[in-house]
Amino acid sequence: MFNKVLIANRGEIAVRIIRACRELGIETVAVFSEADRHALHVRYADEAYLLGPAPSRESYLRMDKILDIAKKSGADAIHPGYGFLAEREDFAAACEERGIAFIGPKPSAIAAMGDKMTARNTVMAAGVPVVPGTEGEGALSNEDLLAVAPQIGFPLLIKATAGGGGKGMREVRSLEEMPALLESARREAESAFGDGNVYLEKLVEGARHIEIQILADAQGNVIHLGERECSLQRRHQKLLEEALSPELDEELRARMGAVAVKAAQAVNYVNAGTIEFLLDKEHNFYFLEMNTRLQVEHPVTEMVTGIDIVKEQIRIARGRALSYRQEDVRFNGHAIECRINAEDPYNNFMPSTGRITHSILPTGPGVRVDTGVYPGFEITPFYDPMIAKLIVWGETRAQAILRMRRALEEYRIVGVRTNIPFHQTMMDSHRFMGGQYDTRFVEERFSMDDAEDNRKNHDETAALLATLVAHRATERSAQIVQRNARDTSNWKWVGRWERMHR
Amino acid sequence: MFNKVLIANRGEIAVRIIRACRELGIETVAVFSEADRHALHVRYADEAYLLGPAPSRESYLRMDKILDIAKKSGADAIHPGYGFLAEREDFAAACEERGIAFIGPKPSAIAAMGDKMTARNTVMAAGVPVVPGTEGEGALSNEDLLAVAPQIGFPLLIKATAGGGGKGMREVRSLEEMPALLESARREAESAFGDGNVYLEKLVEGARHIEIQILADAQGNVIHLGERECSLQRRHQKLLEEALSPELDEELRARMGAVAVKAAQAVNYVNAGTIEFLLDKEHNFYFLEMNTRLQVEHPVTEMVTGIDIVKEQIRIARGRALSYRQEDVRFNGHAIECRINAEDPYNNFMPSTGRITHSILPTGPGVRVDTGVYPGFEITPFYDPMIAKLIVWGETRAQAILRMRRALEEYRIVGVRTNIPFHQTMMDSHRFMGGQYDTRFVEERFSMDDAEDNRKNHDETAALLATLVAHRATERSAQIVQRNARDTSNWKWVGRWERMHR
Amino acid sequence: MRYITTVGEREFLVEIIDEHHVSIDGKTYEVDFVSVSGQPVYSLIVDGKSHEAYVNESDEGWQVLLRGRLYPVKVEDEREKRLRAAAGGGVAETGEFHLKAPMPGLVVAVPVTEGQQVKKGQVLVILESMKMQNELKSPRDGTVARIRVKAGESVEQKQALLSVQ
Amino acid sequence: MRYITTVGEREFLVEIIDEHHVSIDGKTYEVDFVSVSGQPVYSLIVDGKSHEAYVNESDEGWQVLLRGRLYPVKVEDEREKRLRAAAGGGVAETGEFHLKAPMPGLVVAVPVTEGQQVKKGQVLVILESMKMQNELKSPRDGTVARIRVKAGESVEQKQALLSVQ
Repeated sequence: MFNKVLIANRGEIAVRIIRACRELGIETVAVFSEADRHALHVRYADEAYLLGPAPSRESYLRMDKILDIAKKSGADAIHPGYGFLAEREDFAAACEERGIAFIGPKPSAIAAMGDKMTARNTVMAAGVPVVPGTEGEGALSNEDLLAVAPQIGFPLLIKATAGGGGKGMREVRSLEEMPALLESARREAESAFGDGNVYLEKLVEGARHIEIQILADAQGNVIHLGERECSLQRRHQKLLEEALSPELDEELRARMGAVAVKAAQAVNYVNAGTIEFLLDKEHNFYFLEMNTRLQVEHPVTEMVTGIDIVKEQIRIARGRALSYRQEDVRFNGHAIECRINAEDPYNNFMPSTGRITHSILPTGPGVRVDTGVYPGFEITPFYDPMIAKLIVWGETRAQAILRMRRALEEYRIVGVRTNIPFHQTMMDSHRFMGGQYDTRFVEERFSMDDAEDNRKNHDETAALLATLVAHRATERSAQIVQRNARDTSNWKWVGRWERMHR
Repeated sequence: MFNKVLIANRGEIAVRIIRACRELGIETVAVFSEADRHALHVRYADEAYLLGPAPSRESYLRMDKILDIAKKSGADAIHPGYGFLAEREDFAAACEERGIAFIGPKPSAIAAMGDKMTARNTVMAAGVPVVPGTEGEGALSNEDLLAVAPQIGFPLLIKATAGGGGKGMREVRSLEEMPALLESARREAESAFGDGNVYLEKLVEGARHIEIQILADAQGNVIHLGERECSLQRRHQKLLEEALSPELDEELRARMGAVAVKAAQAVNYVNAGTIEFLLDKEHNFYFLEMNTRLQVEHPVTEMVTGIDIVKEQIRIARGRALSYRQEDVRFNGHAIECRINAEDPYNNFMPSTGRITHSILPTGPGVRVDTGVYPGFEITPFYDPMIAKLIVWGETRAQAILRMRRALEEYRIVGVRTNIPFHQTMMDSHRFMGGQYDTRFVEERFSMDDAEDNRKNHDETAALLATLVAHRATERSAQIVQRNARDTSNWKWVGRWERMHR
Repeated sequence: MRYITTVGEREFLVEIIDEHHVSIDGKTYEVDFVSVSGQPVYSLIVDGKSHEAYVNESDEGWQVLLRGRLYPVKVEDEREKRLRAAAGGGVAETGEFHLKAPMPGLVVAVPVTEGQQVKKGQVLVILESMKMQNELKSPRDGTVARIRVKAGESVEQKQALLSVQ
Repeated sequence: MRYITTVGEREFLVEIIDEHHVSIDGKTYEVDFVSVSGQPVYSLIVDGKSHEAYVNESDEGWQVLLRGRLYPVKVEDEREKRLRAAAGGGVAETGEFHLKAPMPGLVVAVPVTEGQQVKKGQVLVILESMKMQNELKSPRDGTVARIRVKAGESVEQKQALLSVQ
């Protein structure tokens, strides 16, 4: 049992974890970089300690400092969130050594699943199907990879051995372009994970990205909470997730769930984790990887099952048995999550930084927003561009889409550009509405002009708005000129200025 | 069937109804007073029309103008929300005459339940128990009321015949104080409802205020959605509601639900409505009144049943049968609503007006906020002080209380005072936690200092905060003096000022 | 800079040493103190503990709203403290009390007349605002003087309504 | 005041008659136009229809984000319109192009050298921001000139990186 949890993360997920702790009566310790003094997780936590300068490797990746703070503050558990140190076995091991509960799996399970080769071999041995590739063959040189590529066949993917989140990932269509892509993949992997090793994997075309949420306790109980549909991605970054998937039926869900449980058991997994699968058009599915941590998109599963995954993580880490058996898990309605990123969908999704000057959150029935930002907060270039997650629940998928539409329309964020218009366009896309999409949909068959035909054109209103704003700006500057012309005496100005500032 | 709904209301409830319409693909028409041009319901609706000056009787109570706007805009239905015209049979009748669907009951049902005497006689005839009093005896003079009072016995209540929401209500402990109280009750009733008639009712001591939500369709189906516990009131204004009540068991719920259905059937009720009961310590219950409209506190029922009451209202008004049978209604977990009012809990709950300069909403799992305000919006003295409803859901009542605590702690509203600290104190009250309260609890056995003993004292931190702020203010004014002293040339100032404003 | 800070009955000696150090009653703390979004909301980290509060100035001093509780605080430097001690302190119970409108609204009734004797707690004015009738009461015994409003009048916040002598 | 306002291919003649009346292509509308909370967010009611949009000025004119769609708009008065017509319009395809950093970040690589011939779409600079590597590409064919940054350097938003002639 523990009573004080250090959250080794920032942003919305740090806030999410603080909330769970607070609702369990557990004290919370935040850590923060110099860029995050004003962040919500610092404001909401019971305690807060500075880690260092803004760059992650000088702050949120500083294991040593985080462990020192845990000691100093008397925190007896650490929740790593996602990203940063969440999948570092050495960090989990260091916690264990110091008698601090790591709210996540054992180091051995992180290690087994973190190294994609080991993960692949482990689950294959347990009878779980995998995608053809070189993952099981260790750190190959460029030469070796170029030699083996034709045997796997094109198209194929280069992936970072230490990776996740699409970083260091490259798609290869032919042998000629492969050397350059290998270089850039290794460079990105090195920069993101400090490990430039990569492997090759067959690209399953027309595939859906389906992941199964699992929960496992130290008593050996393992259950799954159904799937999440995560196929809507851009540059291998997820943009929108759903639970459940419009593609799965109950039989396939049960089958994939059972395989996921088997994969988790293969590494004696404890705590929350996610098994990612590729599902092809014929409903064959292949193990991709296991995320040995809480996922960004866990709320959609929470919305359809009513299970609070973070609270369950804490419960498991406290050594207690799961609150639910597999037969207690029931699915109710449909949930969708839109990741709200500070980026400009009209300018190639370029990250957008700046101060949020104004914000109105969508609220009301069936709407949940998980966010770490607020009006006055500055979005810096140092961290992930995801500033909020907008999650809605509906009795049916159609109702969830309609609700998401109204929530997106209500959402106001001023000061940075966001990808809200992207999601609005997606909600109007017939293919999305029909549930007919795969992992290539966003990049290959979707454009921001896609929904043109379905949507009313407001050219005239746009003309009117721009003209009114422009006119007002002209009027204002004209007034200033006039005022300056009138006031010939500078001394008058001084008097006025002083009165204003008294 | 209709496709465009006019919402004859303002504030959070107008926003709530616009959301339901939008999620059903129905167009919306807002109406607004001069004070509400910037209100959220005006911004969110598809169309918006000015009614008139700020005072309600010149705007939101102007039936004629509202009906004209319905005609002009082509709205084929009107949702009245709560308050204003919601329980005016003449308004419902006027809609009917013009072929506009009134999203609510028939004028005859409003009339039967709106006049408390008729309501009482009607439900008594249907076998529903009522509180002893003069309600059934018509508009009595002060003389008659003073004569009959001793027969009912003290304490008793003076209530407005046309009333609701505690307006025109007075508690009488003895015959001597009764004449003055009759005067002030009549004055308030006259001002609030344009009708100064009052009646007397026995005061049931130690009573809980329990209300049953019912839904009835035009096909004759009537179901109930369980109860709401509304005993936490101040000056007869509800402050906090729960679903379900910690006091009821399944048997009593079924019994009260059946009586509520019977009361609704007695007036051929159609659409959503609420039957209010007093429940005494021995679990005897008495019909109080029927609210023939949507209630402020409907979200707690939505949270525990998963039923969207506003969407169901629209469905019923469109002539369709209920989506649920009684046996489909299942209760899951517990919900609490705190009404967030712009009033100062440390100054006798005085209304507080002003511009909201900053706001952070609590969000995350199990939290819903229904509000019509946002940063930059001005709270005027013209309307109800309720600016938001904070609703939480938990698997159990205890979890809902813990979640409400964290949500209240997160909520920031700057610019007006709010009663959030009142709710925070309530969440820390042992009696509230134990579910041991009645309608007199807030006024007689609760104070803002109540939770003193349970809560950590932060005197030192408060001292530090005030000193730091005071010190900073002193420093700032000192700097201004210094700066003025340094800058001897006024011309320098002008140059600087101009550079700043270029 | 040294301050004598009073919270309820408790008095603290607070010294602002520099931007990041403060001592209270001789004990030194490391502080990290910022205002949030330029609002009267302040985030304070003291030796790792994170606090957030609304801090507002009122007629009677400072009001700190912290974790759902209001702390009225007086902050004085040593000079002010001495001055107050010399004056004897305490609000004069005998001077004139000016009743001001606590919010904008409509005067519903003024149930007193000039020259009338009133008791502490007696209703002086009924003011309607936000659909509620609010009774404004006398803070002490006295005589009503200079009634400046009448029923039916709209008043602004802080507008003088009447006095009690 | 009369304006020629262009949205995509469509041109509108907009006249601001007074604070509450505007005509478009000769048809007069009643308008109620306000900015929300002093932000570049505007609420417009035109003959009862309620619209809300973000309106921002950009290098190329105005951007109106309305109901999830971005409308690039040009607003010119008659004098400006004539001037532009005289100049011939259109962005010169032959002048110098200055690549500026679209956001603050870290230069990961500059895979071109001064004097090098580049094609339209070729990567000029890789800039890391928010943990993403962003490829900044050439908008047209040309020759690289004046590279002002190198790998490992931090750059501010709008900082000049290099030119293409």
